[in-house]
Amino acid sequence: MPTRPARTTSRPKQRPPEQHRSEDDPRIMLDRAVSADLYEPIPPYPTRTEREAEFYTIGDGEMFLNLGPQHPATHGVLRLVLKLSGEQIVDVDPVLGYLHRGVEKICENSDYYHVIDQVDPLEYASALFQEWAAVLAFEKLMDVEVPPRAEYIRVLSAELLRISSHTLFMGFLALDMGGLTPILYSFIERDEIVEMLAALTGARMLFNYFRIGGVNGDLNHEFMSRLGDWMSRAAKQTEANTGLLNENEIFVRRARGVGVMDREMALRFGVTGGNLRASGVPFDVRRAHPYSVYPQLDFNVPTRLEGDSLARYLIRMDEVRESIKIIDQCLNNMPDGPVMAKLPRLLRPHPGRAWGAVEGPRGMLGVYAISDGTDQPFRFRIHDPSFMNLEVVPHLLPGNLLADTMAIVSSLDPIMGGIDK
Amino acid sequence: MDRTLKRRLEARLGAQIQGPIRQRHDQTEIRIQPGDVPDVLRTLHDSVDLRFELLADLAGVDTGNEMQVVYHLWSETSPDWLRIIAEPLSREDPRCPSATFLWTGAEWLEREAYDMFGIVFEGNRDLRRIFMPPDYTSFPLRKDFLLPDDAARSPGEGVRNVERPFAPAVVADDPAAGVRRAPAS
Amino acid sequence: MRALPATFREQARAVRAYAVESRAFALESWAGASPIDRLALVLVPLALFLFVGAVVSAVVMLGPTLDFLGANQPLVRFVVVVLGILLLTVPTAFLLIYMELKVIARMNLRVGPNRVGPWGAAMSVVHGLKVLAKEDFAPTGVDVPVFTLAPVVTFLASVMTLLVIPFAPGIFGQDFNIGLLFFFAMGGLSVLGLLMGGWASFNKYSLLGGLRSAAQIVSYEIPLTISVVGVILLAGTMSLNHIAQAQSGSALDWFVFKQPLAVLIFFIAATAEANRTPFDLTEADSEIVAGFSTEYSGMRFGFFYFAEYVNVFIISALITTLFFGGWTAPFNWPWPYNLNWLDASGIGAAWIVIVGFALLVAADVLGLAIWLFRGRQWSAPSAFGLGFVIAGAGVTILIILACIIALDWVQGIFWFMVKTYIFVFVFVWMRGTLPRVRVDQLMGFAWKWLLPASLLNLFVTAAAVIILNLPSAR
Amino acid sequence: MTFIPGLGIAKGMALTLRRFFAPKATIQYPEVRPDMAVRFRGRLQLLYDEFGTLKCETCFQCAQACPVECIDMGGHDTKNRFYTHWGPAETYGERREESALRRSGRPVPDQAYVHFQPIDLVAVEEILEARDYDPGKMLPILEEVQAAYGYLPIAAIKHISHVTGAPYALVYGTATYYSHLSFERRARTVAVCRCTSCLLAGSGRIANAIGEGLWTKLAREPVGGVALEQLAAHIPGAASPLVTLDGKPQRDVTETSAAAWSRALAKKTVA
Repeated sequence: MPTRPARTTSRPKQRPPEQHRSEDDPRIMLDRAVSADLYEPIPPYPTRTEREAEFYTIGDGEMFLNLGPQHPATHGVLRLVLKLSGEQIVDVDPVLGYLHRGVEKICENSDYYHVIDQVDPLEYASALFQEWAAVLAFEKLMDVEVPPRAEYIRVLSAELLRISSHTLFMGFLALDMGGLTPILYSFIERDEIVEMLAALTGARMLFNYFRIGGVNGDLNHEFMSRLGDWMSRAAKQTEANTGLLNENEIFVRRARGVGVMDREMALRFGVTGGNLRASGVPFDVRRAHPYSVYPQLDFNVPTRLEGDSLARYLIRMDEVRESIKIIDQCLNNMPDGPVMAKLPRLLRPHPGRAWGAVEGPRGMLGVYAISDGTDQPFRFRIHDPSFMNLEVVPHLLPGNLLADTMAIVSSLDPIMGGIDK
Repeated sequence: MDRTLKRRLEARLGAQIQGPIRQRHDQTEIRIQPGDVPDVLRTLHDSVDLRFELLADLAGVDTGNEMQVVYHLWSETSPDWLRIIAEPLSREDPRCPSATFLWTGAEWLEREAYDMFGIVFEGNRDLRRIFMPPDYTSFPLRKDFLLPDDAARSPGEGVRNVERPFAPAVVADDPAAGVRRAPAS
Repeated sequence: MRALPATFREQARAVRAYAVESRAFALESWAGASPIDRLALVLVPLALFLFVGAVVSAVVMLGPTLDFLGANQPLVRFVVVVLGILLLTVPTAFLLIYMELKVIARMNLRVGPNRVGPWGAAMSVVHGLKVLAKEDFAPTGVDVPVFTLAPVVTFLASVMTLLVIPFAPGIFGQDFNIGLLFFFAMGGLSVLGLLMGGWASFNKYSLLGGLRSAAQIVSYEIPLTISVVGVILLAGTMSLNHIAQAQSGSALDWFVFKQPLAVLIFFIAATAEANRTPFDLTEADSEIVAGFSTEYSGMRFGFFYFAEYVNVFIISALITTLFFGGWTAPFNWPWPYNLNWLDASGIGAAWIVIVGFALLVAADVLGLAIWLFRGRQWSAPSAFGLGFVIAGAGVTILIILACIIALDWVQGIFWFMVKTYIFVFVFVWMRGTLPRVRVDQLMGFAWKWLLPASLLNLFVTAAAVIILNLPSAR
Repeated sequence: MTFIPGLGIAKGMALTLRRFFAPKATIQYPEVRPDMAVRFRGRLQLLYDEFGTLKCETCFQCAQACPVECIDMGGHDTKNRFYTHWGPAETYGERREESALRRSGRPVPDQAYVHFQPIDLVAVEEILEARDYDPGKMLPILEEVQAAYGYLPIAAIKHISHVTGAPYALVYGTATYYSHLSFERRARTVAVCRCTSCLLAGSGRIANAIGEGLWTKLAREPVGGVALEQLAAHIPGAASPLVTLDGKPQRDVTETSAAAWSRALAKKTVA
C-alpha cells in the first residue's frame, strides 16, 4: 500500500505572514498621509528629472489614476498616469514603450527591400503611408525615376487607405464617447476598402506593396471591380455613417470646445496632419512639399480655426470627401505603362542622406535615411506623427474632466504601433 | 532645390554654417556646431524671410566616430526641407543644447534621441528614457550595440549572440540632467 | 474472438454495442454499474419513498393545512408573491439581456448571438451559468463584508420595487396606498449598493463609478419624483393599481396625453435612474473601465448585472403604469367574452380530460402521418415524439388564445407586457444609438432643465386641477 | 439653420432603426469561408512537380529574401550530398542539442556542423585580394579557395558573399554547379582500374560489388564520404584486377571479398 502522509485532523490555523502586520499592510497605510505608495504609480526609483519630480509630488486632495496600459479605451497600449482632483485632471504623464520593438535598429540591419515590410506594422491602420515614406526616401537616395502609372497606383491605394483610416477614427472616437454603433459601421466601411486592397496587394493590413521604384503589382480586375462598386456609393455611405454623430447633440456637446489647441501651440508642438489643420495651419505635405503626382491632382486642404476635438473630427470627415475626389481623378487620369522602374537586384545607393515625408492620415510621416554605400541603410530614422500628436496630450488634458481624456486622445487619433516604434 | 533659400541662409547665418550648403532634391542641408544650435534655430524661426515654424523632425545619428543631431524644418517661405546637422558630438559624452525653448514638441524627440543614443540635451527638463525601461543602461541605436543574430553581418557565425548591451562608463556628471549611471561594479 | 475493428469509429461502435449487450450483467454489482444505472439505483427508491411520504402526509395534514392557509391569507399571498417575483426576475433578466444583445447587434448590422440554442436564444442562460461557475473572488484590500453585501443590496432593491407593480387586475404583489412612494424609496436604495460596491472595491475606478452613481441618482430622483406628482394629482391616489384603473377606457384616457411634459421628464430621469445609455456614466467602459463593478466577478457581478436589467424592466413597467394605461387595453376591447364552457365549476374538469385525450389522439395521428410519409428517416418513436410536440404546441396555443379571450387577467398581462417591452426596446434602441454624456453635462441637465421643467409641469397641473375642478381635487 | 433640440438624436435613432431591418454584414465564418485574395502571399508552400518530387532546388533565394528570417532550410540538398543549413542553429529541431551545448560554452561534436564553424579566413582574404574582390571572377576564386583548404568551407562562402557583395545564393549556386567544387573533404577514394587485362580479370564485377557496398556506382556522386572512381591508368607492376584506396593498391580485394570489404570500408568511414 502506498504510504500517504497522515492527514491532520484540524487544519493549522493560517496566520498572516509577518509583513502583513507591519506597516506595509495596505489597509494600515490607507489611513496615513503617505498612504498608498504601494498603489500609486510612483516610480520605484528616485525621480530622474525636474518634470518627473514635479509630477510625482502629490498635492492636497489629489490622486493618481493609472489609465492603461490595459484599459478599454487607450488605443493599443498607451499608459496615461493621471493626476486627478476628483474627476478633474490636474496633470498627465504619458508612459510609452509598451510596444517598442526597435524597428529603426532592425531596419538598419536589413537591406533596402526588407525595410519596406519592417516598417509596415508601425502605422498599422494605414500601413501604405509608412511604406511610402520609406520608399520615397530611398528613391531620393538612389535617384530613381518612378513610372507614372506606379505613382498613380500609389496615390489611388493610399487615398483609399486614408479613407479607411479616417472612417476607423470616426468609429473609435464615438466608441470612446460611449457610442456602440458607429464603430461597427466604420468597420464595415473599412472592411470593404481593406478587402479591395487585399485584392490589389495580397494582404489586408500589412500590405508590403510599394517597392523602391514602383509598386509590387499592377491593377487587377478584382480590385477595379470592387473599387467601382464601392465608388458608386462611397459618398452616400460615408454621409450616412457620419449622420449618427455629426448632428447628435450629445456628441457635439462633448466634442466642442474640448482640448482646444491654437495655431501657435500646434506649431510649437510639431503637430501635423488633421490636428494641425484643425488649428488653422494649412500645412499638408501633399501641397507643401508635393511628392508623387499630387501636383497634378485637384483637391482642397480643408482647414478649420477652432482647434477643438470637434474640429479635428470634422476635418477628417472633410478629408474623406477630398480623398474620394482624388481617387476619382486617379481613375480618370490613370496612365498606361510599367509599374516598376528597372533596378538592380542588389541595391547599394551611393553614400548620402535623404528625407522623405508623406502626408499620412495622422500627419506627416517622415523617414530620414543615411546610406553608407552598403546594401543596408546606415541610419533609418522614422518620424511618426502620432508621436508628436500624443505629446500634446499632457498639455491639453489638465483642467478637463476624466471623461474628456478619451474625447481628446481619440480626436488626436494616435496609433501606438507608430508611437512606440 | 531652392537657390534663394541658399542665399538667404548664407546672408543670415553665414558665419555659423560649417562647410558648404548642400542641396539635393527638395532638401537643403547645413552643418553647424552643436554650440550654435540655439542661435541658429532662433534665427531660422524668427527671421521674417525664413520663418521655419515647424520642427518636422529631430534625430540622433551615430556615425561610428561621432554623434550628430539632425533637425528637419519646414517653412512656408521655401519649397525645400531644411536639414540642420549639428556635429560633432563626442561619443563618450554627447551633449547638445535643447531645442525646447523654441519648440516644446522637441521635448519628446530629444527624449527619444537620449533614449536611443544617450545624447544629453541641456535645457530639456524632462530628459528621461521614453521607450526603454527606466533601469535600462545601454543605448540601442548606437553602432556598438549589436543585434542578437545577424547572419549577414557576422560571417561564419550562424550563432545567435547574446545581446551585448553597451554599458556607458561615463555618461554624465550632472545629476540635474538626471542620467542614471551604471553601477560601479 | 472478435476481429479487431479497423477505425476508431468502428472501435467506439463496438465498445458501445458491448456495453449494451452486457448491461444486464453490469447491474450485478455496484462497481460494475454505469453512472446512469447508479443514478437510477439511488433516485428510484428515493422517489418512491418521497412519494409515499407525501401521500401519507397529505392525507394526514391536508385538513389542518388548508385551515391554516385559509386563516392567514395575507401571509400566504405575501410568500407566494415574493417567491413569484424572485423567480420572475431571472427569466426577465435573461430575456432582456438576450434582447439587448440581439437588438443592438441588428442595429450594428450584425447578426448577434446565433450559436447557442435556436437563434442564440440560450445565450443569456449560458451567460448566467458561466457567471455561476466563475470563481468568487475578492481582491486584496477590499472591505470584504461590504464588498459581499453590495450586490445583494442592489439586487434586492430592484426586486423589491417589483412588489408594487400591477401586472394585471388582481395580479400584483401588494396594493399599497403609498405604492409610488414605496417604489421611489426602494429605487433609491439601489444607489446604496452601488456606492458600497464602489467604496469597498479598493479601486479608484470603482470609487469614481460609485460616487458618480450616487451623484447622478440623487440628482435625478428629484425631477423623477416631481414629474410624477402631476399624475398623482390627476389620479388622486398613490396606489399604482388605482392609477392604472384611472386610465382605463381607451388610449385617449392615458395620462400621457394629459401630462406630455411629465412623460418626457420621467423618461429621461428614469433612464438616468436605471444607469442606461446615454446616462450610463457609472459603468462608462471607455472612462472608468466598468465603474463600481470593476473588481467584481462571478455571481457577485451577476447580481449587479441582473439588477441592471431588472431595473430596465421595472422602469419600463412604471412608465407603462403611470402614463400608458398599465394593463388596460388601448382601445375599447370587447373581451373578456364569457366562455361558459371554460367555466371550471361547470364541466371544467371534463375539459381537462377531453383536452388530454384530444392531445393523445392528435399526437398519434400526426405521428402516424409523419412516420408513414417520412419513411425511414424517422423511426417510430421519433415520429410519435414529434407528433406529440406539434400537437402539444397546437393545443397550448389554443388554450392561451382561449384564456386571452376569456380571462381578463391574461389580457391584462398581455397588454402590460406588450407596452412594457416596447419601452424596453426603446431603452435598448437608445443604447444602440447614443453616445454618453459627460458628468458635468449630466448634472447640469438635471438641475438646470429637468428640475425647472418638472416644477413647471407640477404648477400647471395643479392649477388645471383647481381651475377645471377635476374630480381628484374634491 | 434652425436648431431644434433633439432633432439630431431623433435622426440618429431613425438611422439605427432603419439599419435594424437592413441586411446584415456578418459572415458566418466556419460555414462561410471568405475567399483568399488572388495575390495572397501569406502562405508558404513548397511546390511539387508532376512526378511528385519537390521543385525546390535549395537555391536559398527565398531564405535570402525573407525579411523576417522565417524561411529556413535543413536537410540534404537536391544532389543528396550535403546537409544544408541556413540561419541560426536554434531554429532547427534537429540541432537543438548542439545549440544548447554552444550556449553553455562547450564544444559541439556535430560533424554536420563542421562546415559552419569559423575557420581561419586569411587564405580567403588573400585570394580575394588577388582577385580584386570581383564577384565576376567567382569561379577562379572558389577554385583557389578549394585548392587552399582542400574543400569549400561554408564560412568561406559566406565571407566571399559578404565581402564581394554577391548574393549568397549566387556563390552557393556557383559552388554547387561545378562538380569539381566540393563542400567536403573527400576522405577516401576507391578507384577501380578498367584496363583490358583488369576487365578480363573481373574488375567490372568487382566495381559493381564495391558500388553495392558503398551505395554508389562508378562516376556517381559519393554518398558516405567514399567516392568510387575509375583509375586513370593501370599502375605498372600491379596485379590485375587492380583496386586502389586513396591511390594505394589493395591486394586482398577479390571478386568474392569485394562486397564485404567495401561494406566494412563504408562503415569505417561513417564511424
